[in-house]
Amino acid sequence: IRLEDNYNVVVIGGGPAGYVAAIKAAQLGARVAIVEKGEFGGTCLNVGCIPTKAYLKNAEIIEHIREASTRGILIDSSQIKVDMEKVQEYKNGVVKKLTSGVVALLKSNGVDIYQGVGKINKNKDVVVNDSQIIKADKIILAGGSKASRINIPGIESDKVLTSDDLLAIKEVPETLAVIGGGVIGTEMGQSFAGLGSKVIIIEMMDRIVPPLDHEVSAELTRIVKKKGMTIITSARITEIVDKGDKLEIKIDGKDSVIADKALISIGRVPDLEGMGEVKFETERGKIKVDKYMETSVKGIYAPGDVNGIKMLAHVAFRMGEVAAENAVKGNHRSIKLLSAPSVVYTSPEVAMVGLTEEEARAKYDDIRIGRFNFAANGRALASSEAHGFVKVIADNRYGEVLGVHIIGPSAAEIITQASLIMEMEITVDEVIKTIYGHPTYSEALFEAFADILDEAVHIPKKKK
Amino acid sequence: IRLEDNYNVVVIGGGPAGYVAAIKAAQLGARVAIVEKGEFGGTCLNVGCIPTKAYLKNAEIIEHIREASTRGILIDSSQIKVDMEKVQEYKNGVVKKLTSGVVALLKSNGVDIYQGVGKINKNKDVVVNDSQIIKADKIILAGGSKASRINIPGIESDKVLTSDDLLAIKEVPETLAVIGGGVIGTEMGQSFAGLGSKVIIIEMMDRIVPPLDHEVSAELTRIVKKKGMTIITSARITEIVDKGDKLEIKIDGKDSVIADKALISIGRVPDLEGMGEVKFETERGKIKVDKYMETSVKGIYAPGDVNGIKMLAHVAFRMGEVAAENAVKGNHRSIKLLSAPSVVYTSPEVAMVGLTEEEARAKYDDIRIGRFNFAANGRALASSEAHGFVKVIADNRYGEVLGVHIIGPSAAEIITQASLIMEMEITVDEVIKTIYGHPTYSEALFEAFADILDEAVHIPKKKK
Amino acid sequence: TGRSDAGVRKVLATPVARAMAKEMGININEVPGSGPSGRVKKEDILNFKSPSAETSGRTD
Ligand SMILES: Cc1cc2nc3c(=O)[nH]c(=O)nc-3n(C[C@H](O)[C@H](O)[C@H](O)COP(=O)(O)OP(=O)(O)OC[C@H]3O[C@@H](n4cnc5c(N)ncnc54)[C@H](O)[C@@H]3O)c2cc1C
Ligand SMILES: Cc1cc2nc3c(=O)[nH]c(=O)nc-3n(C[C@H](O)[C@H](O)[C@H](O)COP(=O)(O)OP(=O)(O)OC[C@H]3O[C@@H](n4cnc5c(N)ncnc54)[C@H](O)[C@@H]3O)c2cc1C
Repeated sequence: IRLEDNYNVVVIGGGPAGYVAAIKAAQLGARVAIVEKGEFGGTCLNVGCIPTKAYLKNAEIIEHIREASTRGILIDSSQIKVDMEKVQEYKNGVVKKLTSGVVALLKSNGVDIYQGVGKINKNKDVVVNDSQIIKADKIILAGGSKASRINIPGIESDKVLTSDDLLAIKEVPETLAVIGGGVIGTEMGQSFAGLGSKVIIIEMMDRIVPPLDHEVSAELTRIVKKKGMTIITSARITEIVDKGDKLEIKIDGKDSVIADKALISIGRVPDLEGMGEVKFETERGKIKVDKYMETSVKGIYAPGDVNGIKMLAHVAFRMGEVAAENAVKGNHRSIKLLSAPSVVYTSPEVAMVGLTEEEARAKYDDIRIGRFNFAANGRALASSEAHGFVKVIADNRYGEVLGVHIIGPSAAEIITQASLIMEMEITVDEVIKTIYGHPTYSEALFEAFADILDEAVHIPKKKK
Repeated sequence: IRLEDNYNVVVIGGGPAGYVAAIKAAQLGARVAIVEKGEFGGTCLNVGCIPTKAYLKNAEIIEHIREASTRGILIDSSQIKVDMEKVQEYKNGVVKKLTSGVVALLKSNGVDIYQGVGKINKNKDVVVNDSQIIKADKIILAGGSKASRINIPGIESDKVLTSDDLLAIKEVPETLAVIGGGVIGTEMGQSFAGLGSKVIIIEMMDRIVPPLDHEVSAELTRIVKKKGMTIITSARITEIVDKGDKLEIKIDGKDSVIADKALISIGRVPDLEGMGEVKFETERGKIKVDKYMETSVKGIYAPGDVNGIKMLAHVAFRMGEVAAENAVKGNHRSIKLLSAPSVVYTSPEVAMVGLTEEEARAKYDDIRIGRFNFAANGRALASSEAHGFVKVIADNRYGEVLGVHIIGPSAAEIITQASLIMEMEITVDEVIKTIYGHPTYSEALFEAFADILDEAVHIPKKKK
Repeated sequence: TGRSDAGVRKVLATPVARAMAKEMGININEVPGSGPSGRVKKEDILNFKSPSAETSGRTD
């Protein structure tokens, strides 16, 4: 083992949390190194956010093609064929562009790159591939997460895939069972349904994507079913039997599901390999951090999926930024996650920020709800996307916005505006001072805000 | 002529300005009537915003189909046929839904509806179809606008169409000349290019959509040309010759353009029929109004296209609202148009709010510009839409946002957020406290803001 | 019972208004706000500033 170099900050892990932390620390003047054992960009760029969105876009395009004739666009033969090799190739091209972009950003900011497994030793140095030692004033451990497996008999079958595996598949399975109807399961289910699979989602809870507002989850279920996916809720899987050509998935008290492949999407667990010889306080496998992103070991920070607080890329971005600022300039900046949205990139998209109605009712005694349906939105109608709604929850006392829930066209984009409104503490009456362009999907947000004050023009007068 | 009834407010014109004014006045407790000579919803719903967006969506879908193979989606025969009757039918269905929605909204708010031409007489009553008189405490004249014709020899040929005519056409012209490359001309040009026409835009100025920021107009030109449209700028048309089967459009000092049809899209003029016997101060055919939307004649307000200030539907909405509030409660609310965006619904979309770079440089001595290219945006790459950019202009002294310019995916939606930021006077440093969902197109806005402060993570470090 | 911190209550103001007030040496608490819920806006700062600035700047 040889001593390689000294740094102000060494980052372990080159995913969203890690690469942002490294760049931010460098921008603040620190000497920085980053260690990555796989591909830069982490889960998100390589086998997460980006590849799934490329697949979902394909599903969306196929849907457009199938529905085009209702709009007068006739295609000689609508026998759409999917060339999965080509789909892969396109997706890989996008991933490559972005990951090499990350490497270029790191280099342009003067960050030293170490390729290999990084582990922290007893002296709080970072050891790369058990062979190089790099010394650091501060360490940022951003090891991220990996798919979790559960203890179902038969789960070891090679027909049971993680999202990583499914994203590498070269053939569209005829039937795909999705075990776990969370965000990842629902998104992957929909993309493969679009690509031609018959998809069955099996969810333990009583509804898909359980953290969503009840109404939104119900609407999503309705739409997804209408598109031909099967959803089985409140389902406890007892055994998976590999029958050679097919899988039989046995469910307690319900009919078995027969499928060619199964996706296991029941959650993700932190990758703790980087911990090495250091003992951190953890909680159910997640590294505990304070609001500065510092672990129980002074001088070591742990932003991103590794702390399990909210496993999202944009949360990892912000945590990485906060960790870097505190590592370089001393603990001063707290993480604030109020404005962090959650998005499901189904078609229609689903997005939320803040509290659900149930949560808001529990916390505030006087809330008001504004709502607008995309069925009355001009752009949605013109675009054959007139389904779903916007729901805004506000505190009646101060007009504070508590939560925004959207299912419908452009939800992922509109929610960023809701995040801004909440982060800036803009009240309901102030939002509607803005002039929203016409026709936009975003007008539905405007109308939902106006509805809270009973001032919406495009909602029929309510009977008192 | 018989006296029909007495009202607090009578509105002439049922377009965006008029129907919103009527509903708002009713919401404020007034007794309201509205007079419409054509279809409710006005230009916008019947022959403007909505039908054009339905057509543009078709063009977008066709583009997706044509490019699908690059993503691995193979279509047996990509011989796309457009059934223009069916296209019409779909569009008309959307229009019908929205216009009957407007009528339902008016009724639900208790607004009395008069169908016919409304004119103001000397006593400041409204006369409908020269036969019914309705008395009003206040009148809101929202007659809107119609396409203008210019004095070019030959323009009276029936092959020269207004946007109204072109939207009713049952056959896609092989070649379409677009006279006037403003917003309407460029949008209609692109939709017909998508539907299969060869399109030639002829613009008098040195660039298309001249009010846009220079850079944006240049990028739009580049993309539009790449898609196969021809653009002729700095072109003065001297004569249009109807040759029986074709039109020859003669241009001063340039080659003639030969086309099957021509769209004349050189601007719109107020429809002043409702003025009747009352004399308003006007300026070049536009009714002059003060900031309360009141005309030179006390008690008569004129919101929307009829005053020619900014001929956009969302501006008409707000003007209608302001006029109604002032008519009912006395002049107290001023119109504020700072946050009103302008959008071109091409593909990619173009949107702006506030000042262009040139205007900002003229007004402020220390501005900063932030920029982010969609080529580095994950969602744009995953969606094959990685073109265009976001440009933010801010005053360096206070961090005030002066203008936002976007060309790229979802620009129309993202700009509503920029409008909110400007309306709420949120400074650059505050915007970037918000956590933007990943992956979203809106992240490009976030990065452009961060770029102003040299804090963008996803932009390579700049050489000093 | 009256609130003891009433005097130091943070005034509602837009970020631009705050930045301007700070630079111009204006006590933002004294500026009447024209925005919703009395929020102080840029325009209010400019209106507040200009009368005194004009009188002090003028010599005739
Ligand atoms: C299928 C799927 C879809 C998703 N879609 C979205 C989405 O649309 N939006 C969203 O916000 N989030 C999404 N996520 C979640 C998102 O990917 C994660 O929240 C995000 O990647 C977390 O970033 P991170 O940097 O903490 O960890 P990771 O991205 O997991 O990165 C950790 C990196 O550290 C490296 N590493 C780990 N240990 C070591 C070590 N000891 N030495 C060296 N290197 C090490 C790993 O190789 C990896 O590159 C998705 C996830 C999945 C699985
Ligand atoms: C092709 C095209 C595309 C457009 N796209 C967009 C867009 O995407 N976004 C956007 O913001 N704007 C767009 N516009 C502009 C938008 O349509 C107008 O700004 C908007 O319609 C103005 O509303 P208004 O109520 O003032 O007038 P209008 O919509 O013109 O409505 C006026 C109404 O008054 C009626 N009327 C007039 N005189 C009388 C009378 N004497 N008695 C009774 N009734 C009368 C008319 O029949 C009409 O229904 C577009 C315009 C065109 C032509």
